[in-house]
Amino acid sequence: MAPSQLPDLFDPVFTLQDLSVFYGDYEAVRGVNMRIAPQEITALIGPSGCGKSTVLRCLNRMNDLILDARVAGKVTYYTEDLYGESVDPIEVRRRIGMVFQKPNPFPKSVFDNIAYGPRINGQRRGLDEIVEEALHRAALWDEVKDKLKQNALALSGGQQQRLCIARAIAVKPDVILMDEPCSALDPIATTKIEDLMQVLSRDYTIVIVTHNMQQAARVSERTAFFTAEVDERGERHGRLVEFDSTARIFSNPADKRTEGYITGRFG
Amino acid sequence: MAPSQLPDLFDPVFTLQDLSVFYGDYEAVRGVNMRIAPQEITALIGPSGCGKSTVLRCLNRMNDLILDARVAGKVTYYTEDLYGESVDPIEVRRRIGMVFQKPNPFPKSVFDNIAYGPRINGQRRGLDEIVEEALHRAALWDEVKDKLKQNALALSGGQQQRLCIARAIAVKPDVILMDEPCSALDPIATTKIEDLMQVLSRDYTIVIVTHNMQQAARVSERTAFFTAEVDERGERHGRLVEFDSTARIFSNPADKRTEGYITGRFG
Amino acid sequence: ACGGGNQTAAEQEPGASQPAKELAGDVKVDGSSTVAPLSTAAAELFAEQQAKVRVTVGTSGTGGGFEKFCNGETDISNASRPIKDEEKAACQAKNIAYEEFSVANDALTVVVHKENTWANCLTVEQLKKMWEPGSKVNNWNQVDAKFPSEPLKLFGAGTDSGTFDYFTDVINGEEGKSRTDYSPSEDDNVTVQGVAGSKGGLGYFGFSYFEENAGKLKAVQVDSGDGCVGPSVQSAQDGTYKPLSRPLFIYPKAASLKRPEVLAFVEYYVANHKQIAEDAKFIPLNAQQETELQGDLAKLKTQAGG
Amino acid sequence: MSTTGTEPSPASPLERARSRYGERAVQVVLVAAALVSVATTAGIVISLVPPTAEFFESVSVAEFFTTTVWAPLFEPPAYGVLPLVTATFLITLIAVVVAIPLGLGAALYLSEYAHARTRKVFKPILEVLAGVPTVVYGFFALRFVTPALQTYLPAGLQPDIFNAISAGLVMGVMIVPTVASLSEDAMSAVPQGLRDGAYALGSSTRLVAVRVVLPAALSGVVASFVLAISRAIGETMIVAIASGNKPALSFNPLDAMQTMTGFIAQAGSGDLPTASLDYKTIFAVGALLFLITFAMNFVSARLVRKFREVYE
Amino acid sequence: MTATQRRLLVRRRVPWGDIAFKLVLRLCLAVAVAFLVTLLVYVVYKGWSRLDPRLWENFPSIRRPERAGAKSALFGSLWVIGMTAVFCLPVGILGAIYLEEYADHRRWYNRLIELNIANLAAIPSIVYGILGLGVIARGFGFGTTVITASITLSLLVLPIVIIASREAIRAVPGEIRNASYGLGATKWQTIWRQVLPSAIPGMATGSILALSRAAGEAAPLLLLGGLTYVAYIPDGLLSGYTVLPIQIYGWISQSRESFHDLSSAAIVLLLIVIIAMNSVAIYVRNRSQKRW
Ligand SMILES: Nc1ncnc2c1ncn2[C@@H]1O[C@H](COP(=O)(O)OP(=O)(O)OP(=O)(O)O)[C@@H](O)[C@H]1O
Ligand SMILES: Nc1ncnc2c1ncn2[C@@H]1O[C@H](COP(=O)(O)OP(=O)(O)OP(=O)(O)O)[C@@H](O)[C@H]1O
Ligand SMILES: [Mg+2]
Ligand SMILES: [Mg+2]
Ligand SMILES: O=P([O-])([O-])[O-]
Repeated sequence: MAPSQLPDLFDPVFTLQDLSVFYGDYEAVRGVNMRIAPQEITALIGPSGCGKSTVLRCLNRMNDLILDARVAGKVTYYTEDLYGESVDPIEVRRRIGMVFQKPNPFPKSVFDNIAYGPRINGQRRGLDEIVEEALHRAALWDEVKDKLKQNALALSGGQQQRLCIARAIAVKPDVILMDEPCSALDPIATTKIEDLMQVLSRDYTIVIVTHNMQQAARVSERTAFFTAEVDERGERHGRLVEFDSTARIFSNPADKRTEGYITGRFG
Repeated sequence: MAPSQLPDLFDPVFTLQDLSVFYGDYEAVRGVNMRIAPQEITALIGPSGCGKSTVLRCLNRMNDLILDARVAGKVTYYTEDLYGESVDPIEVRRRIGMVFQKPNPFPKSVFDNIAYGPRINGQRRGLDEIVEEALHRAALWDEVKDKLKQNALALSGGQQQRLCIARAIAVKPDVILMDEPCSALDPIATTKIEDLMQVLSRDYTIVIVTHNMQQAARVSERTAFFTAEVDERGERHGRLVEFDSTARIFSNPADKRTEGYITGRFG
Repeated sequence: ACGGGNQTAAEQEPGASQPAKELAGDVKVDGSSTVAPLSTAAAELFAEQQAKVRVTVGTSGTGGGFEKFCNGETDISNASRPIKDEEKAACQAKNIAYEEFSVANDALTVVVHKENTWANCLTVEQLKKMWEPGSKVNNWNQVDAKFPSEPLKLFGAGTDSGTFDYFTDVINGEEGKSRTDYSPSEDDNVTVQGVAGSKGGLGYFGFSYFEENAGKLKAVQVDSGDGCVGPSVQSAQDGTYKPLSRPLFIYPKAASLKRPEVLAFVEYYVANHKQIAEDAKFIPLNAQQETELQGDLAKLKTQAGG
Repeated sequence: MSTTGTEPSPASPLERARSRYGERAVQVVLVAAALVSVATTAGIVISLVPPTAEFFESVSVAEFFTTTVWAPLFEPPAYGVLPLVTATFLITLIAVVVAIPLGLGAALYLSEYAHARTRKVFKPILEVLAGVPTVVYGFFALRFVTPALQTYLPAGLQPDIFNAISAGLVMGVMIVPTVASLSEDAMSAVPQGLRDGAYALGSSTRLVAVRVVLPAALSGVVASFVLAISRAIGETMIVAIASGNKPALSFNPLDAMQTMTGFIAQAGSGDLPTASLDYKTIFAVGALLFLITFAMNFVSARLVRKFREVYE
Repeated sequence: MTATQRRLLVRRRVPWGDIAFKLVLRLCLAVAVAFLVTLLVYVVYKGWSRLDPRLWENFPSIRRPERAGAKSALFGSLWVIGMTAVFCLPVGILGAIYLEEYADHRRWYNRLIELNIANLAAIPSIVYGILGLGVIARGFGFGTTVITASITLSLLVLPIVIIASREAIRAVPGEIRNASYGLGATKWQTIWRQVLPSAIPGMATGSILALSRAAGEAAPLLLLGGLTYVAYIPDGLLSGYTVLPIQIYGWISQSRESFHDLSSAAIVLLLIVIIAMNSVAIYVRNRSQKRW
């Protein structure tokens, strides 16, 4: 794809330049260029296996944890090369939080879940306030304020997912990445999370992967559409097809493939 | 449901009278009445959990293998009570073959897979012919005739599923039950299996469970629509809503719920 | 229970005791661990002539051996002391008749660590001080004020052994009485290792074990009132090594001697006792004992022949 | 169904074609096989209980459990089992002090740090360590470890030739694989999602291992400890060879001592008169050992079950 | 803003704690492996002079250690292990089949059997020796013979065989069973023709490991008359015997140094047998991992 068709309306938080990701010899994602705006929700959509999660994991170097994963091209965070020599991936992940598809609270108390991040950063005091604030922001405080000592696994799925968001917020990140955060949830819980995302996007830059187009349409300002293309040697590679304002993508996409996918004729 | 709305156009192979199935205390399927015609394809459709598989398993007593499953009501096979005292479930299953959702070839050669049924019935000679005939009928002969000694797990998914059908045919059953036989397959393989079903239905009575309405519409002569209803105590039970010719079910269903399901507004 | 290879007895011709003849069958020997090397040596030598006769030698201790023997489980019992009255009674109760052969001599040897420079000769009194029941002696200087301060580590025979019975009898004055806080073992080799590994160690066992390990251990002379005498072939044979020299025995079961392979083994044992004793580093019989043994053997032969 | 005359099929009725006595017979054989394990337990109980009961007719329970001299084979005999019990626990303690850090460290390394390839190499190596016969460990303790300790430890701390410390150290290494392998299983069972969650909050691998994986796997890890401890308690050959057979109420690991298993091996290989009290003593000690390990197993089974419940 | 951002992504301090932690963990593994290596090197070094055909061609001798060998122990071990396999593998595998395929786990007696097997797995081996002594050697009157030793060791490793076999059976997918039943197979036909063939690699792995455990066991045999001078190869179930671990124990307890070298050599022999058995097990396991 040629550089983003979007006019340069923002100081990007992330700039992806010709990003390719390999798992061993397999090039899962090829040549992605995009810019992600601050304090907005950016959605990544596309058929299964097109590399949405892979791209998302590049943004906070979670890919480092996959043994044979390798990144080519450049990812810039504000002005800094995210994969630069002196960059500490642990510091990266502290600044760029992540929420996963399946809620994954630690098998500890609600309080300890939220306090985990501040604690590993050496914070010992003021934890009560941090926990309360994070829970407030995650719209969970009222539901759990009486069960802070209770095991987090006893919460409902939607509550667990909001707990995971609160846990991410508690370390005061700049960015929150979410990989299909609602796909394990029922519709009511999903609505709550979507509302929460809207609220959070006032303060945080949010990037979300979703396979639910309605969700992307509902919550995001910008949408990137990925697909998997088969190259001359028969290998499938994830490609960024189109990246534009969500309104445009869903009403008047530039690319035939996007249109086909949106209208359900493709993928 | 009241006795079938269908006129008695056939000598039924199976007659289900007030069939209920329990798993322990839970009544998964309640009061089903239906008749299944010979040399035809009957499709069972309905939302997930409505008891399609459960009903299908009643027809060859596979339910016997589930520890706490229990059947009430009556299932007649031609004139014989399928659950009668002196009936041998093993004999039943020999007569009424079954093909499962996920292709499940034995980890043996193609030949041994097909020959398994005849062998356990004590047949030692003429296996070559039986295997060849079954593979011909399952439209697989041309593809595997050179790999009869090869491990069946090396076949493609669609080939494996046809192998399973050939394996079922090799014991010369009267009836073939199929539980979502294409849901693990790609569209091309699915088409092949559907064509095969059409051919087989000239000789065999076929009952198929599918969650793919198009498939039911394409292949079956009669369709039974099941749904799960919540009773006064809040428990869900599978019920037969409507059983009619496929054409009628898909064009002009008698029941609102059927119509809702068919048109995608329900379930 | 399993009567040690009776099954093959029937196949043998009666009276076949010539070594020239190929014999087969099992001979079960058990009992004293002191005598075991002697019987094992006999078995090894015998095997060179009769490869098909399978001799097993267990080491249950003299007491344990007699228990099995009188239970009919073994053919020959090794003993480092004569059979006791209650053991005789036990054998009688099971109708087990037997012969007694004295096959070698032993000099119970008291050993100390190689670097022990002070204990060259110990009196029976001093030994008793160390070993009597309730003894609290745990340093050499408590044995004799002239000895240096060195923790005393005692190693000795296990309670089921004839060695233990004999040692406690002659040193502590009553059979079976001993202090209990030492490392006992049915297996005298453990004592060798223990003493060799502890500077203040002291232990006792049969002469052959000392002979085999003379490089690692030092034997102590014993003074029973007539001056210090060390263990040796000479002193054991002439009876000057007192009170710790003793004869060693084997007890073949009369019924087993009807089996040619057992008879052949016993005859071989007796006939070659001198070579066997030397080979196993034991002290051969003295002239008088040897005459007695020849007499016993003659008696046995006439029995077997008749 | 109105007509029966025009029936197209069932050629033969659905009745049993052949009698299947074989199936029945097979089932009987299978049940019998499964019952062998029950018979084993019954056999153990039957072989332990009567002699133990007879033992306690001659020796009071109070003497057995409260007096401190163990000399059952001497004149006069003394039946205070405490020295054996304390020796057993002392040696087990030494073993555990060695095995738990090593085993846990190895498990954490293999589960959180090591590459798949490394794990593939080292797990079998640890299994070899578990497969080495215990006589070999005993030999190594007596012939290598003890002389090494005697040589390299400062004077005053030098162990006797037979001692508890070498036996305990070597036994510790012997049970490392038990701890490592079961703990590693428990750690691998911790869902990857938990690790991802922790990493995404900026944890280092160490923090993930210590704060997330270890607590989540804790009951499995503890179960591995319990199993390792019961193996140490029941281990015989190492102590029989290397710790000396001297029953002494001592807490000094440099001394020789005798454990419960050591006593059984020593007294049992002497083949005592069947009817004697000495013989029954073996069974009394055996029964005590059985009870102790049975209790340990029970605890560990509980822990394992609890650990399973967390993720299932 | 940009400047501070930049600093924030950079490692602020050297993570000594993390580095040290990783080193310590690696050290733990290294210590265990180093111990194993030391042990192997030590026994090979000690036994080197005696690692020659004398070891397996000669019978033991206490007169001439330089001529002594472990022939009777080696063959005794083969006998005892062979008979252990004959006794315990069928029983273990059949018992596992019962528990996995037939037993209704809601029944208390089946749960009792399972609990019982788990408990048996952790009972000290010397207690099995007591069982063998009290019930098999004396109770059944088999005395101290190959059959007593084999039965005792069979019971000792039976839980291992059962547990491993059950896992192997459980790993066979239910679909395979359904397919077989769907074709009109009886239960036993399904088990015999489908489940068992697929479970064999897993069962083999568990069984080999169990037998290698039995091959190294000495403690229970101490109570069963293993410590005896035996200079012949057993010729039947009622024959006397000795086995390698016991022979090693016997030689270790000898005082002459030459016997210690001999015991090291015999240890090497035993380790070769056991490591070979383990390797076969690991090989079978690795080879059969990805079936479905
Ligand atoms: N750890 C991995 N090792 C190897 N290949 C991987 C790995 N993770 C993902 N892949 C491959 O990379 C491609 C992209 O995967 P990715 O998970 O990013 O897709 P996705 O768009 O998130 O799909 P989905 O919607 O199913 O989550 C896929 O072909 C996948 O099989
Ligand atoms: N073995 C079982 N034990 C207990 N409950 C069962 C069992 N099998 C099925 N059920 C329950 O019975 C109900 C009907 O299940 P069934 O599998 O027949 O549904 P289905 O119509 O085939 O659904 P799907 O389309 O998801 O396959 C469900 O509520 C299910 O949870
Ligand atoms: Mg994804
Ligand atoms: Mg279904
Ligand atoms: O083994 P003993 O000779 O001392 O009985």
